[in-house]
Amino acid sequence: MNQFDLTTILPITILTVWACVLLLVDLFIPKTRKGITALLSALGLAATLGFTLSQIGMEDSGFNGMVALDGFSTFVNALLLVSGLLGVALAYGYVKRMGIERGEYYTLLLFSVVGMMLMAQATDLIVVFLALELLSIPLYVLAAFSRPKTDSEEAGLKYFLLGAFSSGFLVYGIALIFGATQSTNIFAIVESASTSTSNLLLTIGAALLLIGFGFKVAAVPFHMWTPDVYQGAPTAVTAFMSSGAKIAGFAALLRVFATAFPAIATDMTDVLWVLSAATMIVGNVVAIAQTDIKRLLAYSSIAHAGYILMVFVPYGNENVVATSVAAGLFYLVSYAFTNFGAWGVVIALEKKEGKGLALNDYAGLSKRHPALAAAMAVFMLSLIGLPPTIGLIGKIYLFRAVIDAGFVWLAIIGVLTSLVSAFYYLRVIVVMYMKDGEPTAEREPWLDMTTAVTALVTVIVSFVPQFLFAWASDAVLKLF
Amino acid sequence: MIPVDYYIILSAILFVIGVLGVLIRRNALIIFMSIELMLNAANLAIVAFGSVIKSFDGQIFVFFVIAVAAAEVAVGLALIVEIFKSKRSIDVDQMSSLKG
Amino acid sequence: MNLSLTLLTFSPLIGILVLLFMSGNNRNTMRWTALITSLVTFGVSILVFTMFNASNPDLQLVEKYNWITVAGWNIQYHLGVDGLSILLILLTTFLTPISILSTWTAVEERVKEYMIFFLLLEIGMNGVFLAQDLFLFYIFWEFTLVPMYFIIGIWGGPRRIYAAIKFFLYTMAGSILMLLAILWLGVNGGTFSLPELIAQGGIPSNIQWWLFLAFAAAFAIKVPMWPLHSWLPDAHVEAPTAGSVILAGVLLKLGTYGFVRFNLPLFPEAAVRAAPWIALLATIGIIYGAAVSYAQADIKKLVAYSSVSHLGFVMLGLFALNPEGIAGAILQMINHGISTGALFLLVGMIYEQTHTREFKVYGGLWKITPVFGTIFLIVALSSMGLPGLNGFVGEFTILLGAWGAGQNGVFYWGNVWFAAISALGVIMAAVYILYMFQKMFLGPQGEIVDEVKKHGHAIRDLNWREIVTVVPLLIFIFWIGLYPAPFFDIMAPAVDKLVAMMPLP
Amino acid sequence: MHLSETANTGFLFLAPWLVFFPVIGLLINGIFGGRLSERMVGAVASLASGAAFVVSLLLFVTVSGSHGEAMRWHLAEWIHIGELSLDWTFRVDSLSTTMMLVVSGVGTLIHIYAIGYMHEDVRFKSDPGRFRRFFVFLNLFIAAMMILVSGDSYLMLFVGWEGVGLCSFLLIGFWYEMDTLARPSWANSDAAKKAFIANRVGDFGFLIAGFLMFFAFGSFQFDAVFAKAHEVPHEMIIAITLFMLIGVAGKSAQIPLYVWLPDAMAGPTPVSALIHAATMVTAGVYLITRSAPLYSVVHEAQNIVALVGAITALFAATIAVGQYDIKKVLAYSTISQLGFMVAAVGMGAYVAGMFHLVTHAFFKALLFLSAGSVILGVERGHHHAAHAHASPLSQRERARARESKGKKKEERHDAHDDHASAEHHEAFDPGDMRNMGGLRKTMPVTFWLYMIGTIALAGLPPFAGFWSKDEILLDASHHSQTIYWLLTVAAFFTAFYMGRQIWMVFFGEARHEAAAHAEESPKVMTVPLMILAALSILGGALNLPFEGFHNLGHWLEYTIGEVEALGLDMQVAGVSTVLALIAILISWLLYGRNPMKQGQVDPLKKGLGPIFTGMENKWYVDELYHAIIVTPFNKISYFLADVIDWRFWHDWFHEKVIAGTYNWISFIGLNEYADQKGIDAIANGLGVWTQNFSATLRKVQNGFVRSYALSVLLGVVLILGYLVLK
Repeated sequence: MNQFDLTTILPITILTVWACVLLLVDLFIPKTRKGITALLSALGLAATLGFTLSQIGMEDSGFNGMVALDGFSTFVNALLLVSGLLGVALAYGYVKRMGIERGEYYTLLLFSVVGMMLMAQATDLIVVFLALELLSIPLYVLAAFSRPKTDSEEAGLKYFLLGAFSSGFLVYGIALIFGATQSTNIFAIVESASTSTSNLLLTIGAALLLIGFGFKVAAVPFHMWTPDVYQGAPTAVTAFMSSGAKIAGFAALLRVFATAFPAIATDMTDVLWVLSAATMIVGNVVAIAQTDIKRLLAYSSIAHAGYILMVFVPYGNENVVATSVAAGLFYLVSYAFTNFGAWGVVIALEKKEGKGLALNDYAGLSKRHPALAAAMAVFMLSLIGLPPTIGLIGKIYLFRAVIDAGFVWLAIIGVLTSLVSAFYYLRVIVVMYMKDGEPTAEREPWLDMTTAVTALVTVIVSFVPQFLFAWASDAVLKLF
Repeated sequence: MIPVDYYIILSAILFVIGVLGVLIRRNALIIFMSIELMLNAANLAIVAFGSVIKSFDGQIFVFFVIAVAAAEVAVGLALIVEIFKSKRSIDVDQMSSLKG
Repeated sequence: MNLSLTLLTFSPLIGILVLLFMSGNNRNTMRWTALITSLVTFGVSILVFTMFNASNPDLQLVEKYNWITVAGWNIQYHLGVDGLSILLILLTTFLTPISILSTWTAVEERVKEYMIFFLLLEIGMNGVFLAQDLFLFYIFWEFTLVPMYFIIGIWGGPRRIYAAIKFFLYTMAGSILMLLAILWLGVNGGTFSLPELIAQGGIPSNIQWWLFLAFAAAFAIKVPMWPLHSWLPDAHVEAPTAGSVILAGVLLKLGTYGFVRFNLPLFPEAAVRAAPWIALLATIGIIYGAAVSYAQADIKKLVAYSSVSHLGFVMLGLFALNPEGIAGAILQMINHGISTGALFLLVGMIYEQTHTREFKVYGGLWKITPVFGTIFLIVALSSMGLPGLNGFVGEFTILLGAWGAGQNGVFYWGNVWFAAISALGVIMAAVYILYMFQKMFLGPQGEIVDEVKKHGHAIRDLNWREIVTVVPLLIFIFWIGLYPAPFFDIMAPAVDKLVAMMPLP
Repeated sequence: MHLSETANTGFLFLAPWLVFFPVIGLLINGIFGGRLSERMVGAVASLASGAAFVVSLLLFVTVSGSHGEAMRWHLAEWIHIGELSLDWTFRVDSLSTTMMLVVSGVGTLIHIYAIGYMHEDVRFKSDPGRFRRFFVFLNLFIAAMMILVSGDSYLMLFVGWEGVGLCSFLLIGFWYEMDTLARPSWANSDAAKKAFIANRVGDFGFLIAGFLMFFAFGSFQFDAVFAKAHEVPHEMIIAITLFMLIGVAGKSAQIPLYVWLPDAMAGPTPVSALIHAATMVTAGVYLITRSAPLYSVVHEAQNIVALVGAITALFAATIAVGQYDIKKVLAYSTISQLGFMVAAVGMGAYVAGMFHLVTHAFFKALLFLSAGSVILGVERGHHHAAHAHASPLSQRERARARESKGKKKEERHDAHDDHASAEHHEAFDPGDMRNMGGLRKTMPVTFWLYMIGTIALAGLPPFAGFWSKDEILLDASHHSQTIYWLLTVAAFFTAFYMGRQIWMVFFGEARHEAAAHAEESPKVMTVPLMILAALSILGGALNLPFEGFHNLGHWLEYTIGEVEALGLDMQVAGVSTVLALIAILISWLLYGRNPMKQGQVDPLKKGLGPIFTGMENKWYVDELYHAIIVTPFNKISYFLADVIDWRFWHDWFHEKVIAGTYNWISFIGLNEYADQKGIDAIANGLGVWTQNFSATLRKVQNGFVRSYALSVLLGVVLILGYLVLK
């Protein structure tokens, strides 16, 4: 271990230390003023974000190739930190309102972010596993944070049991890969894989690995937990979980598969193709029947996982993999902002005792809270993929990559399912704008600000996406 | 010396038993134990593979897994305790209020 | 640096910004703001028109700036106008103030949002007509959906939500396939710039065919071509008056314009191959639309179905692939915009008083509302294609072009039958238009007159605002009917250039 | 323009004013008419039409001065695109000036007549405000008709062609809220619609002819087309001319499209006279004459045209015999006479056709206007009679009420105040000949005018009708015996039904109070009639069948080429005259000797039985068309609209199939099925399959978490299975 090793994980280190300190500091913060903890954690996230951004352009590898610092990780880390910030901002008022304001909330959130960031940097399967658990365990707790509310506890337990179950597969997959390639380092794996002749063990291992990640990103058929957990967990947690865990899961999936398993790409492509298509179809189709906004967004989240999965399909094709991955990264950004915004609106309307979450509770929102309704409309349009939102740009980027790689039918499934998705997203708009009702919404400054910022980003970036495009494509440049 | 395949087969059997345990048992604790079984099956495989290539990597990894599993146990048990407090039951089939 | 087209496209934005910061109570100020904004936009379009050189067949006033040129993208902010689009631009900017004027008293609720959506819609429509980059075009194209969706959904009739969603999903269903085709072109051509892609050409003919279909799917739904018209009656019937006007006047033209602008020059071989099929659908649409119109009990529905028939003519003309047909079709787009727009306006004016669109309660209105009746008659006749009014010029040139195309083998097996059968549409147009006019204005006094009286006010003739709203349309009805030469002159060079690209059999 | 460049253009520059004057007139009346008095409105309209007549005269002078050479005045471009180039060009030659003179001349007279007629008509129907509208439409008609006759291309002709169709629609439906008996009804507007649609059917033929022509000749311009008449394939010209015949049949009311004309009598009488007798309906004849160079090269087409005309002539004449309505008789007579003209031009006897067109315009206008005078007279009598029955008390009351109602009411004719009373209009039809009789005494001027018209129509020498009809018959006798005899028989019927009419209307005793109290019409109406009567008598002088008197023939020669001038054939003339006299004699025997009594059945009915019923019911052609065209069209429309488009396509396909499948899938996709039960079902299936675990797995009913885990496992199995087995 040398100073370079530390540089590679500098932001992670800072955030970890900060989280530990915060855990202690929190003890001295009175119960009624846990907002301070929130502010402190936000401060930590912001500072880390600063360090992360300062690392743009740096390329390094540390701890004997266990972690890497590159454009990709920086990009993902920055996105994760922003997600963390947004998560804190959303939670600030929410936890107070729901009577679950406890300091651990923020600490757990920070630890989870740490896990996610580590995931983006991991180049060794051991670290991947560690990071996965590090991000998951706090989320299990957060999901059950509304205890003694049964829904929340149930969500926590379900998430936990199924999460552990899927990490069982992950670990076993790693074991098989280790057996097949005699290494857990992804660079060593790729070398070993290219020389060996029989890949069955490796293939099975990789498939099991895929299942582990698939669970995290909620790909069909590993998605079953998603709606229940999203519904049961406190909404602020759901918001963070649906973006952060997805980003991290995809980041690891991208790095591991693109780096370690190009040799078995032909086999995996079919699997990924089907996974992606199934995820898009199931997610969107099932979402139609939802009347609970949280479940609706949960299925929407599944569906979007399907879209992102499309970029993995051509991962073995050297010519297009860079574009694909860049497209995936951009889509993650667009999804993160849109998603946080949408959850923000949900939080604004949520009442205690789980009220205010039915779709019909949004009736007449445009009259009572035009700005909130407008923001939600923007998010819905973005999720559909319509101008003038970042969602459209993201989708176009994705589809371009898919078409570029020659998977036209997958693209067709993609666009058709987004047509299906238009139906339920539009229903939200219909209810807000075209039905009468007397909804009440909480207007907390931080919440409003979050919603406003995400809405603005969603719209404005759609006009000037080139900077993000450039960053995303630079980020993946050195990955291969 | 026992060929590595035997270990792998054993670990696979253990793993399947674990999986089936998760699927079949309704007691949260036992499900949890089955998951541990799955992890340990993986550990067995790793150690076996590690011994084949005469590397400590595998054993180190196993330590990590054990540690993580311990952490999971802590969280998991806490969750189960909480559930038990409110439901007076740890039958996972009774935890089905979230659906649809 | 010439920014006139940008100015044209985005000038409604000023009004939107002003409206955004207005308080919710002074509705008249909002209406005036929107009206003035749209008039300013119209002024800008006139300015653009004066800068436009009609004898030049190429794109003019081109603005081309790099927009997204990173990460393998090559997207430009590329606007331009030529003879194919200038008239449609003018139509858009011309109809928008009229539509705004027509909602002066019809929309009393949420005026601010209404006006904002309307101006947004204008931006979208202008953008579609001006964009020369496929990507930019697609963005504007999809964008027009959003405000229209709200306009129908919020201010529409009783089944507005159903209609709005149907409109949205239908249109989107087509356009997403187009998106894939656009991406394919962009990926394989290395650029999204339409002129460059056209210049490159060389798309293998089987791929051309699929791309053509993908584009056609988007446009055909928008047009709407038979049998994809099912959304139209719903949207028209439920939309508020101004929505119907813009929908019929401009939004449907987006589809036909798309065919001219993209399908023909980008995929000439496929276009030639598709010509008989499209002509077949168009012909069916003409006859079917006319027949179905006649059997409607709802005035707006009748007009809506008549659009199916009229746009059948446009499609027939476009795929005649000769100057007469295409120029006639473009002129017919304008005509349909004016005539059908005016019909919807007029229907809206009477609806505002009677709150019903059922034919059976009307009758004998001409006696009570002579001015309204006369104007309605003129508009109806124009829609029917009476020579001397605008509709005839378009329909006649289209039919002539289609006949010529049939004789020259463009329609293959269809020969002149398409034109001949479509000409039957002329008779059928008379049937439904006269039916409409008769049921509303002729015959004994309908029960609605007394019905309205019961509510304390008699049916009145048009007031000055309403007359001011329609008279500009009437002027164009006569102008195009009697002296269409300037209109043809504007489009002729561009049309000739387009026709020259077609590998005709 | 090339023609006019060489010639002295004279007053040619006035050509567009043929159209502009009436348009100015209609604009003045349309926009400011509300503030003008009735007299002013009438004066403006008549002046506008008169100005057009003056222009026609000047153009006539110009054309005469240039020896009949065709001159063209280019006004503006119209449609120039691709190969198509159309202009607004006026063509002034001997044929078009003839038509202009007829149209504007007769038109102006009818305008003047209408001032008087409409003054009363609008009061009988209690809507004085509509006076102005009438003249606006009338001026519009003159304008459209001028475009028709002065157009230099088929397309410009078509503009006028459709324009007059529109005017016809507007004027037939002038009293759109009532039927011919002024009861609230859709009848008049239906008649108007029918006329327009029938015309449109014809226009369809015209359009097709136009397309064929354009691609055969490359132009719509007359000269350009005619120049190539010998180059273009014969079959093509046959097709063009026959499609054109459909147009002619529509406009000139020939079989099979004549059905609209009788209904068109719903319009005010001046309209019937001007549009549906004198001018518009002759447009078809004009069209064929104008297209003479085309028809001349295809004898097959000519024969068909002639045959259509001749059959129409006879067919309509038979129907006219069975009509009771004074205007309906004239309407069928018009169809019949148009048949004569069409037959004539079909045979290539263009001069004869045009000659008959002109004389027919005179005497048929005269007859219609006189009929209008009769109807108004009877109506006046009816009101008079109704008044006489009213009690003196109510009269006084009414007078008081009138005073209080102010000036506007004051203007009304005394007799019409009680118009609204229901019994007043319940059953009385002032146009029904069965209600007339003996009008000779009460309306002497009208009687004599009517007599002149009748004699001219019946074709007795030396009235105008004789000469023109005789010329047609003579041509027919040279051309084809079939056509000759068809026309001769038609001429016989013509004389018969006109005789019947005269006896029924003017002789005998009044069969109704109204007829007994009928009053003569004012001067403003009778004076134009006198002028027309004079023309009906002397019109034959235009083209007498004597050497040196073929004025019209020579005049038209400039345009349509050399036409053989025929002398007077005593045999043909004799036969037709004798037949006409016999017909009148028979009609006297039937109707004159024993005048019909009130409520008496038509004496002819006894003799002819079902044949007369057929005539009376117009041979059931309307019913036939209704059954084979209108009803099926309505049914198909409703079927398409309701069943196919709405219920099948809109509701069933879109709602049930697309949306339904969508919902069904989402329902299946709903956790209830796929996510829970679906997985369970698979789990149960697995349970059966794997006996070892079946017992346990069957107990897995609602183990949700475990279902989810199973789903994960399912994914694992599928993926691994695929990868291993691949």
